[in-house]
This record gives sequence, structure tokens and C-alpha cells, in this order.
Amino acid sequence: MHPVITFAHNVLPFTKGWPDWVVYVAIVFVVAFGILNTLVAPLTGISTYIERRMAGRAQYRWGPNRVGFRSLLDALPVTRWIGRMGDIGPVKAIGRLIPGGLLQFAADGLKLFTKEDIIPAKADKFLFRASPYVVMAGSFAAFAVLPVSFNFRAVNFNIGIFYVLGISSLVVPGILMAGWGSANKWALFGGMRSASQIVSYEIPVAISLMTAVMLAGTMNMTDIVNAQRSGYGIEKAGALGWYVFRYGGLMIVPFVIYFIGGCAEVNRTPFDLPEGESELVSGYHTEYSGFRWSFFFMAEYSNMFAVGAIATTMFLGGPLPPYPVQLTEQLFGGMGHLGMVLRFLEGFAWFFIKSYFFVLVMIHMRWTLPRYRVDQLMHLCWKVLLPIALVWFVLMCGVRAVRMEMKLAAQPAVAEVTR
Amino acid sequence: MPVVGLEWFLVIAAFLFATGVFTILTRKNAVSILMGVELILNAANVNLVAFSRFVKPAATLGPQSVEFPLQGSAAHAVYGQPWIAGNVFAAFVIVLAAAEAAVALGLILGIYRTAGDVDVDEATALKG
Amino acid sequence: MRYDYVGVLVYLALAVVFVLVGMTAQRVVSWFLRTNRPNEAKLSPYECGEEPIGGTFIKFNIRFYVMALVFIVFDVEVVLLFPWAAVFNELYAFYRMALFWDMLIFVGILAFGLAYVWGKGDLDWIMTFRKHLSPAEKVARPQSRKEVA
Amino acid sequence: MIAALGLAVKNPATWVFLAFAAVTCGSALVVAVSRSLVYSAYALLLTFFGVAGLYAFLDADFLAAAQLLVYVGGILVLILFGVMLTHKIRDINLSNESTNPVVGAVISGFLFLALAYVSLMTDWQVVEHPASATSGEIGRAFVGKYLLPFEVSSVLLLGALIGAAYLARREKREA
Repeated sequence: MHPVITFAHNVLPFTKGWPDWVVYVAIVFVVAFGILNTLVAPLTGISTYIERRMAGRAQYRWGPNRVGFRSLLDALPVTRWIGRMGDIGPVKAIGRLIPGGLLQFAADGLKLFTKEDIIPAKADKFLFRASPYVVMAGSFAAFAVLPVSFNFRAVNFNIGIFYVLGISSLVVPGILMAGWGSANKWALFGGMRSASQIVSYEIPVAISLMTAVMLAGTMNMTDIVNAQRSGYGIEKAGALGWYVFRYGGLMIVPFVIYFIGGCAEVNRTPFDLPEGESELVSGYHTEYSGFRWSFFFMAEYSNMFAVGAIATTMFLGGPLPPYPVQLTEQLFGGMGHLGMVLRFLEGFAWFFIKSYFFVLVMIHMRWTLPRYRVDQLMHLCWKVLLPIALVWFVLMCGVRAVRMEMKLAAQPAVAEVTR
Repeated sequence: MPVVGLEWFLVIAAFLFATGVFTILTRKNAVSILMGVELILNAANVNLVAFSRFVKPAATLGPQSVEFPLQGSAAHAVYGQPWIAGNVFAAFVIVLAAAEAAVALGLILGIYRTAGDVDVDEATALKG
Repeated sequence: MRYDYVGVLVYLALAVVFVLVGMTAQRVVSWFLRTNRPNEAKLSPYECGEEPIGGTFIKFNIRFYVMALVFIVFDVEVVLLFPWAAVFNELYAFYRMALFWDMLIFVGILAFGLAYVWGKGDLDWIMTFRKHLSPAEKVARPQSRKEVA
Repeated sequence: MIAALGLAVKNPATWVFLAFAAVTCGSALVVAVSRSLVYSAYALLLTFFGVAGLYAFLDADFLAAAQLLVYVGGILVLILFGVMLTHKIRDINLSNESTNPVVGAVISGFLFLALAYVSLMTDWQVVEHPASATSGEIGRAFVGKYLLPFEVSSVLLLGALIGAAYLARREKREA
């Protein structure tokens, strides 16, 4: 019996009469729906708000600052009265605490929803319509194997990270579909650039992820997380067990390569050549408008989160906290169902904080760094990142082999038995 | 218990193969012909994996006694599960397909440059 | 195992249904809320208000293609190395350093390929082809990448 | 036979399988007969995806992902680039004419019938082994039994890389 089904039977007794596959599909559907509605759709909105506020800070202008809770409060008579009390310090401070513009994304969404849906006359209607499906499927399906909390994931795929690499390659034909279907010079050119950039950077990314896979000895993401519970021979290692800090910091290099490549794969500044506003209007989705366009936008932000989440899982211990996880395991272990819930929330909180940190870094990078030129981009990928990633992979294999030799020398009996 | 039997996969693979052959026979465009070749390779791969899943492995893989070695045993380490052979072959076919696609598209590019078209009927000269 | 595929299928289906529901809902809303007045200007290719000149399908830089050719070779290398990486820990006690040399030969051969295309200038985005030009042409062409920039 | 079919009809997985089979075969047919080159290429995307689904039904998890990674993310992109680069494109619908469709249909139809006949009429010695993760087994095969093909495939890839780069580079001398 699959553990998910056992879990469902225990927690929701009424499912016992259902066929197994119905229970499984229902549970996975609920989890996937939850992820779609917490990590993809609203997070896109919140991220756009944060991004625009940060852009405002970086460029000395306001971001969205009108639509939001503050305006809602302003509409109420009581708060209007408070507001009339004027510039009394504490009142002003409270006003500052409630950020304006927080609901801007909802307003934007509503606007996109009611906008005219334009399909250019010359466009290939079928490819034009089909593209958002492919792009959305490719970027959302990668969320299936992410371990969002301790031993909690929708799908415990044993080829986890390899599956992520495979399914996210659906995005590339999707982008070319949009570029071709639009029948627009810039869309087509942006699509070509985007596809070529994504596939190029996939190589250093995959090799640096492979380094972590080699150390963990498995591709299953949950097992990779569990391999980071201890390190340096310490059982309760906490943050020291994460792969970035293991092997005397040697793993920082693959991690940095992964993150640079990940930024390039989501096509954001400084790697936003496919949609460089000054040359191509906005890349492969130039011709898209209204709600259809928002799917590309959603895919971009969920891809950003996925890049952060994979970096977190493979190098930063995923849902593992920086303190020894065994402490809370003992603490919550004796608390029954409440303990289970708390433990889930603890893991999810750490996973989310670490992953979202990378999203914030990417946003910050976008408003700090200038854009690469296309030859510099390819130079960086093929002549800098790829050789370093390959050399580092070999180096880490060597380090690992030496470590294993030492371990085997310490216990020769085991080696004899295996032989 | 597998969902469906071996024959289903074989028939689907045969269909893929036939469409691939049809594409190669009837198309004039070199890129289309390459697509036909990819279909055929996929058909072969489906066959290999289906046999790997369903058909008893030949005893020639590894020592006679080792048909399904125990997980973690030395025989398992050296020979793996013998039924995996089909999967490994399919992996090598994927390698072959990638190499073939790269070289074929390089050739197509060459034909396009010299002839200005990728119609295989026109590409009769060996030297451009 | 087989349940995992079902889970993946649920994710793919949910993504498709999400887009489908969104587009359908938008269409429903359009009946009574949304404007829908296409005209010739709206339906023409968007080129910042300029009249589009020529067709859409310009000829592309051959570089895109060369990058894709190099990419696919390394893509396959990654596919072959992943299973190797996954069993390295497990089999080390059995094979010892032989396992490492296996990988090193494999990676080394492909690294040679990388060195070859690098040395031949296939990885340069801007090709000057100075080698194949007459001396007079060489003068006319930009000499370094910096000048191109 | 009939009882087995009855069981299969009741199993929802059979229907999913049939859907994948239909997608695979249908899109392969589109690849073969479509009048537009770009539609052929995108139908090939569906075919590759459907074949990955068939691998999933055959418990070949690693190959299913490798199929997506290499075929969809690599070869298909290469083919699409090839379509876009090697054409004097005037229209969005690239024509993709075919010749002798009757002869081709007869030959390939005959091939299909012969292969299907052989597949259905042979008494296959089917054996059950437990469905298990294949990636570890494939890794074991790569360093053990199939070490030589593993290493030789890198030589093949090297040859392909050098050859493709040479072919793509060559003409510029004249230009």
C-alpha cells in the first residue's frame, strides 16, 4: 500500500471504501492545487509587488503605493477620522505599517482578466493558443517532486532531480511555439534567443546538480535532503550538514554555477536578452495580451521560485533548519497530531524562507546589474561556467573517492565482505 | 502486474515505424526525412524497453545462475539486473539519435548553403 | 513507483486545466464586460507603431544553430553521467578508483571535444573569419571583440 | 483472453494507456502527412511526449525523463532551429510537400501489417519481474557489463560534435 494512501486512510477514515487510485489522485490533486494556489498564483502577485517596490527603491521612485489595505482602511469612517487626527506621530507610524499598493497585483489581475484578447491576423492561431499550455505545464510539473517539508512531497519520484530537468525542457518548444505562432519579427527572434539561452545554460546547471547527486548517491530529492542532516562526522550538524558548507566549502562553486545558470534559464536580467526591452519589445510574448499573457508571466515567476527551491533542496538542505533538526524532532515527536502539524509547518517555513530568499536575490540582481551582451552571455556559459563545472565535478568525485578510501581503510572488514 | 500486455506496445511501435518509413519515402524536405528517422528510432526504443520489461532475459548475460541477483550482492554490482539490458540499449539508441540528429542537421545546413534549398531530390552533387 | 507517474500526470493535467479554466472564464466575462473590437492596426504585427517592413521570417544567425549542436552533445553526456553519479557511492567499495577513471575517460574525451570547438572558434558569437580573408579584407574587418562592441 | 480484456477495461490505467497510445500514434500520423513543416515538428513534440508516457507504462522511469530531456529539449529544438534556419520562408505555413504518397502508403502499410502480425501471433515467453527503479540498475550496467559501450559512446559523441561543428562552419570561407 502506498504511504500516501495509508496516510489518507488514517487521517480521513471515510476514504477507506474508495479505490486506491481515487484516493491517491484525490490527495495529489489537493496538494497540487494547494501548491498552485499558494506557491504559483498568489506568489506571482506578491512577487510582482515586491519586485516593483524594490525597483522603486533602486531607481528612486515610488512603486505601487495606492491600491491596498491602506486605501481600504481609508475608506472606512473610523480610519478617516483617525487620519484627520492628523500628523500625530503614533498614528502616522501605524499608517506606515500598513503598506499601500499591496493589492496592486489583484487589481492588475482583474485588469488583465477584462482586457481584450488580441490574436494578430497573421498569427498561426493554433500554435499561438497552444503555447501557454505547454509553457505552464512544463514549469508547473516541476513542482511535483519538490520536498516542501520534512518527508512531505506530492510525488516521491526516485529520479527526482532528473525528472525536473526533463519536464522543464518542455518549456523550450513552448517558447518557440509562441515565437513562431506570433508571426512577429521580435517575438520570433526573442523565442530563438530564449531557446538557445535556456538550452545552453542547462548544461552547466545539470552538471553542478549532478555533483550534489554524486555526493548524495541518489536522485531522489527527499533522500538528498536527508543526506544533509549530518556532516563532518557530526550527527546533529544543523547548517553544517548542508552541501554548500560540506567538504570544506568546496561545494560553494557548483552552487554558485547552479544559481547563475538558473538565473539565465529564467531569462531575467542580467540575462534577459530574449526580452531586452531596448531591442526586442518583450521577447517571445510580444504579441500576447490580456489573460493569455499572464500565464507566461506566472510561468516566469513560478520558474524563479522553482530555481530557488531546487537550489535550496540540492545545496541548502531543503526544509532542514539551520539548527540541528533532531532537536525539534524530539520536541514535536511527543506531541501527537499537533506535533505533526507543527513539524510540517516548521519544515515548510524553512523551505519557503530559503527558496524565497533566492527569488529576492534574483529581483535584486535585476535592478542592480546591467544586461549582458549576447556574445558575453555565450562566453560565460561555454567558456567559463561549463569548464569550471566539469572540472569541479571531477574534483568532487576525487574528493569523495578519497573520503571513501579513508572510510574503507578504517573498517577493512566491510570492504572484504562486499568484495 | 503490468497494465497492458507486450503486444500492445509492439503494435504501437510497429505503427510508429511504419509512419517513419512513410515519412522518409514520401517527403522531399531533408528536415522532414530526419523527423521520419527519429520516429523510427523511437519505435525501436519502444520495442527495446518493452522487451526489457516483459521478456525473460537470456542467460548469456552474466553467469548462468544469476537470473535475478539479490540487491547488494556482488553479482548484482557487476551484472546488475539482467533485464535492464533493454533499457541500457535504449539509452544508447538515444545517444545515437542525438549524434545522428546533430550530424544530419549539419549536413542539411551544408546542402542548404550550396543548393539554396533542402530538397533532397535536388541534392545530387557530392561536391558543393 | 507507478503511483509516481500518476502524480506527475495530475500535475500536468492541473496545469493544463488551470490555463483552460482561465481562458474559458475570461471568454465568459468577455460576453458582458470586456471590449472586443479588433481592427486592422490591432491585428497587425506589433512593431512599436512602425509599418512592418518585409516579412516576419528573417534569416537567423547561424550561431544559434551551432550552439544547439554543441548543446545536444553535452546534453547526452549529462544523461549518461547521471546514473553513474547516482551509483558512485554505492559501488565505490566494490570498484574502488576504477570507477573514478571510468568517468574521467568519459568526461576527458568530451572535454577534448569542447577544447576543439573552443579552439576552432565555434563558441565565439562574433565570427571574424580572419583566417580565410585576404589581407586587404582583414584591414577592413574589426580586429578584436572590443572593436565590435 | 476475454476475461483478461474485461479486467483491462475495468482498470482506469488501461484508458490512460489508450489515451497515450492514441496521442502517440495520432501525432506520428500528423508528422507523416501534415502539409505544414512546422506542424510536423510540433506533432513530433507530442509523439516524443507520448513515447515518454509509454516508457512510464513500461516502468522505465529513467528513460522517460531522458526521452524528455534529449528528444524534447534537445533534438526537437535542433529540428525546429533547422526548420527556421534552412528556409526561404515567406509564409507562416511552411509547405511540406510529399511525393508518391500511394507507393509510400502501400509499402509502409505492408510493413505495419507484417510487424503487427508478427507481434500478435508470436507466443512471447513473458516473464514477470518486480517493477523497480531503473536508474540505479542503468548506472550499474554502465560501470559493469556495458562499460565499453559507455566509453565508446563518448567517442561517438566526440565525433558527432567535431563533425557537426565542421559542417556548420565550412561554408563561410566562400562567403
